[in-house]
Amino acid sequence: MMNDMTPVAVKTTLKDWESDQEVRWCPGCGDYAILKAVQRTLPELGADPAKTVFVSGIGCSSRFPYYMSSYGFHTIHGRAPAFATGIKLANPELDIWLVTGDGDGMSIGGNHTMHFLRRNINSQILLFNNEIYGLTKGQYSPTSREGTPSPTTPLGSVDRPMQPCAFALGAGARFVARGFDTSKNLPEVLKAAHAHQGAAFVEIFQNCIVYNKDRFADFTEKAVADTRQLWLKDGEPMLFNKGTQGLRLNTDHLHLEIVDVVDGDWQAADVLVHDVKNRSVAHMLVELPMADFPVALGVVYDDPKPTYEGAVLAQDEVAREGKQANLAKLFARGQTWTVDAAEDQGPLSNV
Amino acid sequence: MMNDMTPVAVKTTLKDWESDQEVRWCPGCGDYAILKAVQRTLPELGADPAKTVFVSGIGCSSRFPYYMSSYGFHTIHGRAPAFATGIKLANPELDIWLVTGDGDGMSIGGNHTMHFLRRNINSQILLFNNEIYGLTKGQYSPTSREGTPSPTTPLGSVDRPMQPCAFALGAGARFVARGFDTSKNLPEVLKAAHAHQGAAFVEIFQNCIVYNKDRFADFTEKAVADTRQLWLKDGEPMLFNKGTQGLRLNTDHLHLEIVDVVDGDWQAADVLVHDVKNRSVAHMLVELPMADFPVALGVVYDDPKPTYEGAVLAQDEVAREGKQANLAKLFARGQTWTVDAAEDQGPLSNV
Amino acid sequence: MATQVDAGQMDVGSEAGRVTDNTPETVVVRFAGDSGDGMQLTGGQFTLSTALAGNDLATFPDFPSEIRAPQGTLFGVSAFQINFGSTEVSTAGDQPDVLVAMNPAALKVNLADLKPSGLIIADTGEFTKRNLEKAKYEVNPLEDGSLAKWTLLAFDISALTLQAVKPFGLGNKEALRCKNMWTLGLALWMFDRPRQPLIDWLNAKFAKKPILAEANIAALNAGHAYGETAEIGGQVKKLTIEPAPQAPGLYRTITGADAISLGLVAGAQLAELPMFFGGYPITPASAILHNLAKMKEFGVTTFQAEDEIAAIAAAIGASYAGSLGVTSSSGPGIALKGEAMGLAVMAELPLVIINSQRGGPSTGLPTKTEQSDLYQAVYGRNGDTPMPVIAARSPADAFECAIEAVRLAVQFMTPVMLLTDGYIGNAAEPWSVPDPEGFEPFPVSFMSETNNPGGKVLPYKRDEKGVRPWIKPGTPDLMHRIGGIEKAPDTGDLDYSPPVHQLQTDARKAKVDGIAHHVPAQEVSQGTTTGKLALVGWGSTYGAIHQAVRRARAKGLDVSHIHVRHIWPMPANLGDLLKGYDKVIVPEMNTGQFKTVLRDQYLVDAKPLNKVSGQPFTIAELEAAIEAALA
Amino acid sequence: MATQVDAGQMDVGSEAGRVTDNTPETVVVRFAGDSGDGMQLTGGQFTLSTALAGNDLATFPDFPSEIRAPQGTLFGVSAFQINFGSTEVSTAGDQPDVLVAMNPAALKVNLADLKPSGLIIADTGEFTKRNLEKAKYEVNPLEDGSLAKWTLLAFDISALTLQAVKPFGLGNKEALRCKNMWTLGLALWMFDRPRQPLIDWLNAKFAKKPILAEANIAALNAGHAYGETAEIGGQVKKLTIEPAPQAPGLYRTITGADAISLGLVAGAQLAELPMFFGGYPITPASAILHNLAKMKEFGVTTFQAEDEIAAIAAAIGASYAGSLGVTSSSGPGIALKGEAMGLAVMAELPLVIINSQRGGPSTGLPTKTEQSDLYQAVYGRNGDTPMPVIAARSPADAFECAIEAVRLAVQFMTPVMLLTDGYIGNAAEPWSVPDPEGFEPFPVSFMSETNNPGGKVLPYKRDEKGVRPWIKPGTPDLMHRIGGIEKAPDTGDLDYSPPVHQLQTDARKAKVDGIAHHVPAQEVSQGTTTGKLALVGWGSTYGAIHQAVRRARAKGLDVSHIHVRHIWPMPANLGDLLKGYDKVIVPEMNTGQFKTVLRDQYLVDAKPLNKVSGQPFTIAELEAAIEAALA
Ligand SMILES: Cc1ncc(C[n+]2csc(CCOP(=O)(O)OP(=O)(O)O)c2C)c(N)n1
Ligand SMILES: Cc1ncc(C[n+]2csc(CCOP(=O)(O)OP(=O)(O)O)c2C)c(N)n1
Ligand code: SF4
Ligand code: SF4
Ligand SMILES: [Mg+2]
Ligand SMILES: [Mg+2]
Repeated sequence: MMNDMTPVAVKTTLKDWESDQEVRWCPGCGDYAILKAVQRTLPELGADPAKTVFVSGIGCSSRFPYYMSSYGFHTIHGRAPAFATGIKLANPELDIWLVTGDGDGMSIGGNHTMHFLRRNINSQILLFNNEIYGLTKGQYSPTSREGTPSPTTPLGSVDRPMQPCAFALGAGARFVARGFDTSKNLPEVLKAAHAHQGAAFVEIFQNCIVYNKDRFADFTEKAVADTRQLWLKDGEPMLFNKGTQGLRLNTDHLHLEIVDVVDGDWQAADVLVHDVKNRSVAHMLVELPMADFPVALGVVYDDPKPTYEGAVLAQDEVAREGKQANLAKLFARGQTWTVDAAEDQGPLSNV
Repeated sequence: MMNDMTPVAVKTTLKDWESDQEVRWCPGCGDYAILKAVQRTLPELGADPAKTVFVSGIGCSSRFPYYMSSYGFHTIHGRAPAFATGIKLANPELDIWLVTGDGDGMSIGGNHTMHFLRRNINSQILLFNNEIYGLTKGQYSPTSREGTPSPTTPLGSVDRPMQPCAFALGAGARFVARGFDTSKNLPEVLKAAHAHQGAAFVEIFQNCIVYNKDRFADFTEKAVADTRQLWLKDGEPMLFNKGTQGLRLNTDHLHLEIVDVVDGDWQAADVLVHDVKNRSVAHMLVELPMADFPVALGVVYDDPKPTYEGAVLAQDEVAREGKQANLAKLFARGQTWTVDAAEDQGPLSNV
Repeated sequence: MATQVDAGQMDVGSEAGRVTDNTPETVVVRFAGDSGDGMQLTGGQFTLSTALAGNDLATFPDFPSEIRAPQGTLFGVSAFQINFGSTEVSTAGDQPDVLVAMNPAALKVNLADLKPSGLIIADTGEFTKRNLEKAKYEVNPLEDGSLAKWTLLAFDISALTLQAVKPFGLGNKEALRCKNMWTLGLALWMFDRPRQPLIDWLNAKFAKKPILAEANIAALNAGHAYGETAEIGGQVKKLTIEPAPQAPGLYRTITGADAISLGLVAGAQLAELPMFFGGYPITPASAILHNLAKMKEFGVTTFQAEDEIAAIAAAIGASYAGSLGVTSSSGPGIALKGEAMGLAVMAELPLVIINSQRGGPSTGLPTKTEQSDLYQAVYGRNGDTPMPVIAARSPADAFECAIEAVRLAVQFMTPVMLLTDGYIGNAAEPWSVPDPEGFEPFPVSFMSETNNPGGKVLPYKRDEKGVRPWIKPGTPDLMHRIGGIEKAPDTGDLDYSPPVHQLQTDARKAKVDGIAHHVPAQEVSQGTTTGKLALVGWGSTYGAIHQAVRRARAKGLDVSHIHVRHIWPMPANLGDLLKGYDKVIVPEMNTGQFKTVLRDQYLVDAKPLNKVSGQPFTIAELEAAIEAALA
Repeated sequence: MATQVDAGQMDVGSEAGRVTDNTPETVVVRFAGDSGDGMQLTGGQFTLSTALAGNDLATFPDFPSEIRAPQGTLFGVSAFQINFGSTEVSTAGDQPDVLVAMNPAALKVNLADLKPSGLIIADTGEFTKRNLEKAKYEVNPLEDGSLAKWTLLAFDISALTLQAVKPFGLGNKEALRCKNMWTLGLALWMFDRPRQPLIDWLNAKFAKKPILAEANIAALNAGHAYGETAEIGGQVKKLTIEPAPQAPGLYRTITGADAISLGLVAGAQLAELPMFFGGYPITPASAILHNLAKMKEFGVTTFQAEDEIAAIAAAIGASYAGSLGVTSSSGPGIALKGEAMGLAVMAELPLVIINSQRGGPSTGLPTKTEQSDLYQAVYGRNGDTPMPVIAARSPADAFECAIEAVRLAVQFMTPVMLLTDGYIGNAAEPWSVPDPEGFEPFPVSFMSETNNPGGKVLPYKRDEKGVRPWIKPGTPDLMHRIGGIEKAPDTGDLDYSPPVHQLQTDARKAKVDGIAHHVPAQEVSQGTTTGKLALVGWGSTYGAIHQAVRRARAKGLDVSHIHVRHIWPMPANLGDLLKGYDKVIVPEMNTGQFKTVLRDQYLVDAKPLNKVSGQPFTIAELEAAIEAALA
């Protein structure tokens, strides 16, 4: 089948994925941890550096491809999904990783991200969300929380931030997941994204230590991990705080609420079992107010649909079936006539 | 309060809203009906033509402003929300109606639509969804259903269409409604949109009789109206088919399902009561598969939040408070020094 | 010393014919009616019949930007003009000899162009009170004597059509739709054209509704018969336009949009590449996307993107992945692509960008023609971002230009802009169907092994022409990274040190400048290589300049015609060539854009001759300019 | 006849000084270190002290595009150069007399520029094995004699700083942060500058952390004391640079980005308009947005849009609604704005577009300077879309240019492009603080009553200058519709008939061309109005050309300097002026863009002199070119 292009596993190590370029992020930037997580994950996927392409826009995060010893294309601001679309349609065998930032992918590039998700092109989209414009020195971004002071909002931003995962769902994404830079679970999330056939959207909270330092510390710090992180697992109850708390669905008002779990009896507490195919719950999970709830992490939604490139290529194949690429015939399509070489230039014959 | 700029009602008639320009849509186009509905609604709102601005992009639908005797700006393809943002910030007293199409607002202009909704700029966005590019002669659009044959998809389109209202919710819209061109309820929907303080997103199904004829006839036709249209009313049960059927929430799988209502006893049938503030149900309503369900029409979601222009202007005001617009002081900000007129050019004094 | 240049198969001294003369050399007919009257179709079919009759011809479709403007309005008038003759024809003609006016609005809008004493054929059935009002006529012009200086042939085509199709029992509306076939029948009679090809075409078109085929054929025959009968009297005679001398071979008619589509496919095949075409609909560029969407068997993948930026970005992505990336738009859409073009220049990836120019600025005149995007093409990018630009001069020429654009793009690893315009795109002319065997293939060879054994691969190592290798991702061992930031020579590693930027800027410029030596030398299309006056044109003004120069030379005036295909870089000999004329005039459908390039590059006193009305130059306008310059 | 033009307060014959001479006229110092070493801040504070000492000065900050590159790397080096003197200074200087190198990488990257026999001050504490490796030094250059041709002053600034700040008990990292103040202290001693302003500044800056203020002050004092003691020995003497002659008045230092912000605010106030600024961050344009975000009390609303297209669209929307719409970006972002500029031209709305140019193409060299967006500014739009273009030549000049841009925009109802560049934007120079009373206001009057009583309002009725009225939505009875489609004169109703498009295209062109008569005549900035050679510059090359011409004239060479602010349309007298010189050279930091405009418009044989290394011209490069041209 056209669509199933499971590549042969290749043996590599983390080292094989490191390019010879000096890494140019600020010391301490969360990007380093993500880079390592990716470089650690790829060997486990049996990925082939020659068949792997990292595509990015512009931003600190978008420097990513330079540091991978695969193929890489650092394009222009916000348009990486469109470049990736062309690459994938031209060669569906390539494994595409799209690296973008909250500015690159959600501000200038929001529309391409949306249509890329809607079309469902098999690939992994890693959105490094540091809630700030790093590369241009700290302006607020569409994901910055209300009140964020920045050079362009000296008195604090006033627009409501967008929620990348809610946006992705609204755009029709079939895979939505979340992680953060230093999380030990990040490789698992990346693997799930890779396993998903279609566009897999992964929001990675990332610490910009220069312009938005520790913005996510309130849930990423070790000390609060238990109470502030809810790691989702398909088929398992939504528990956190070492299993002493969970999320329950309030069916009257249709929202999620926190319940205490006594003696591990989550059924009694009516804790919801995570179903990665439940779209309604996915909506609720990604819209949970961060202040009042633990942050839902891991694979929020995973319900594959046919990919765009698969459909395009299948249609191309059908269209080509039995047809020959005969230029002479193509040129002569439609009504033609022949001028004979006879001396008097006539008569003409209609062919 | 800055934010509350309820204008004085002005007495007008439908005629007052007709411009002197010949209407240039194809005879029979659904746009005519929408034009009339708008021209009928504005007098009822007490709207003032001098304070009303119609802003549009490019497309058949975007010709709309020419036919209104208000102020109007026919801009460029896809960018109307950005123009509207500038207009509103420059003069928040203006009542902005944004007219766009499924190509203009969802394809090239998706990102601006998204950020406009996220920012929540008080205005009415009318998306004329004819599921086709009318003006450029019939290419498929991002809302065209899978398999749509068109000049650019001679064998049928293969990408999954986007759902404008789902997209709007994902973008953070606080008002989402639906109607269709020839519906007698359209003015009511427009009025609700106008009453909403913030960005009100209205998807209007519109018949492009030339390139996508009767695309919506399966639910807009009089004969099927009862069974195929579900008109939502806040606080009222979701009934259709003359009250003999309704929608119930399946709380196990969290989706909506159709139930029969016997003898009008909808409570017994567990029919859901529409709550325009329930976001989860809104998600479900706009994602209902058209084939299996009646089409949810009317106000789906309406839960206002502060507007962007209100917040910006409030912040501007605070920032200006007690400060004078003194150019001389502004020029001399920072460290300055004075060169004295003394003949020997020195000494200098640091001020 | 001046050398005589071959002016083609031109019969010097021929003049556009007159309708009153039974054997004119060329005749211009304009069909005009309501958008709903099917004038474009009528014109298209008349064109085919004319081509089959062996005449040379050129056409000019002119339609409103409204999809279907309300019936009877002035802005809803659609027209199709054809110039055909027994001699070489290269414009759609200045002024029609015959105007077919299907309603009052069509008459009003088109009358001013009609040649004095020309023939008007009008359908009295449409000159109703309501239609006259819509056309803003206070009195019926067919009756008030205001048409006296023309020959008027007015009769009730509507009624005659209804009568002809009565047997088929169509509804009134459907029956009236056959009016255009009735009119066409009359026209075929007038110019002695066979009806059979049309009858075949109608039978094919309405294969599923034979009743409609029959009705239309009946209308066609009725119109033809009307001409044969006495009813027209002595006003108009049957005219015979002899076949034009044509090289033997297979012919068809072709529009510019068709020609570009075929040229791209041919180019990709010659390069042995699959083609990826990323587009976003816009008038008048969409036709190319529509055409290619139907040519999948040639390894073509088309992609309707969410906007023009995505379209070019996807095309660049496809080129990066080893396809021939192509994108196409018109002015406003090309504007959006500028940033991405810069990336293609910087990354040095092949790409063909087609601009089907239309009237500007801004949304401007979407359905009218203009050449006002030349500045944008040559200069319209940030940074020092040189890019080859080619301009097609006619529908048939567009075919060759498309191949040339592909060739330059892949041989020089560069984006190439191909300029065409709404006039070329929509107009049709006879095309001698080429034999694909006759083309020189230019197969691309991707790098398959490292160019630096023992070291890292060097994706930016230039060859003697300054061109880097093309490496397909997926190729083992050649992994590397590219992007839009300045880079070191050879390795392509990020490097924005001062000497490197100087070196790379110079290298990019030298590569593109060097193309001047890899394109054909500039020829003089008509006239002599030195002399008193040269008209230097580009693009779709070709036909008008050609005829104007022909007429002027026939009068003994010392004027030559140079038509430039390679706008940037220009052929290496062009500067010297231009210096051989006392005067240089540059006729353009803009406010003087190509003249800027010429003056800058060659410091010749090129004088602009500009027209920006959304209409092509007439031959007469150019003749007048020549005479004034030589007076 | 040639007339002598005033060359300012120039002391003809003065030369850049030497560090060994105790009373040089000008001195160039470059501070270089790791991005984390605070070199920009050090340079900025040294600049202030220098300004307070009454010297004229110019600066050139040069920093990496990485936010905070890893410590010690070559690409992480940040530098700040200042040229100051007792005479007029107009460039940051060709070659530093003094190079302060805070680590090995800083030495490596900057050494080549240092003047022969110049002074190196190096911090031995940072010349560790690891740092040497990172800088790709195999041996320590401080020790291998490779610096012999310079004067080397190497000592352990790190240790000396640690020692100085020890009493404050800071951590090692924080303590080392005071190194730059130590160095500054030494520099202040060297050039005999007062420390007090700096001490005040430190106290203010660290008001909330007095311990840091004290530590930094201690470091500053220690560096100063180090100079006073015998430790430096005879290698370097304290230098005194006399104050430069300056007109009396109030002064401050200003960067181009500051100046443009102030100029825009002043322009809006003079026009009596609120300002709406729509921007999207991009280097080096963002600074203007940042500045204006803090000036709300001047009726400024700033809007960080989702992208550049939205930024300009919102600005046009605001102009439509009666504000002064302004937008700003750099090349790649300006590329995205092209389509919307076309709409502003078509709709005839005022708008100011600022391009802070950087190195291109594509992402190019975001933090380096270049003048390569002139083509884009003048020609980079589809259609015939004329738009005025103005270029600032220095930070202080940028202030006036911004006002001029506002004036033209509102008085001619047109978008106006203002070109600046990274060099002007970041560099600082002394600025004579203007008195706002001294400006001529140009208040805008919106139309408040119909211009066509009894009929419909005529929003496109032109006045004698070809300008239409500005009508604010919200005004009773003046409702009308505007847009990007071609329109009838006066009414603005849709109309794309041929004569109307010709008329409107001509009218738009005539309006913009006519601006040539409403801008000051072109002056010769130095030299004579006729002669052997003119250097014609624009933008930030001003200083270098000025000094080169000054030196050449001092040598008796017949060369003049013309600097063009109004790039499009150019001043009405410029063509004639240029014809008065035998030779014209156009130095530009691009591959020859302005020369195209000059050659096209005036047919003068303007020769390009180009540099595209991301670095400004040196005076010496231009001097050499002048000598070659006159040899
Ligand atoms: C067309 C264009 N506009 C603006 C920029 C400047 N720019 C570069 S990156 C960036 C935003 C970066 O933010 P984000 O995507 O969040 O990435 P981060 O640096 O935070 O990783 C901007 C505005 C650009 N390079 N090109
Ligand atoms: C930059 C740009 N790209 C493309 C176009 C061509 N164009 C005009 S309208 C349109 C789409 C119209 O579709 P839609 O928004 O659905 O409006 P409709 O005509 O269906 O009402 C397109 C592609 C344009 N005018 N400008
Ligand atoms: S600016 Fe922020 S995101 Fe960018 S490299 Fe530095 S720490 Fe990372
Ligand atoms: S093309 Fe379709 S949408 Fe456009 S005017 Fe005609 S019917 Fe309406
Ligand atoms: Mg970010
Ligand atoms: Mg549509």
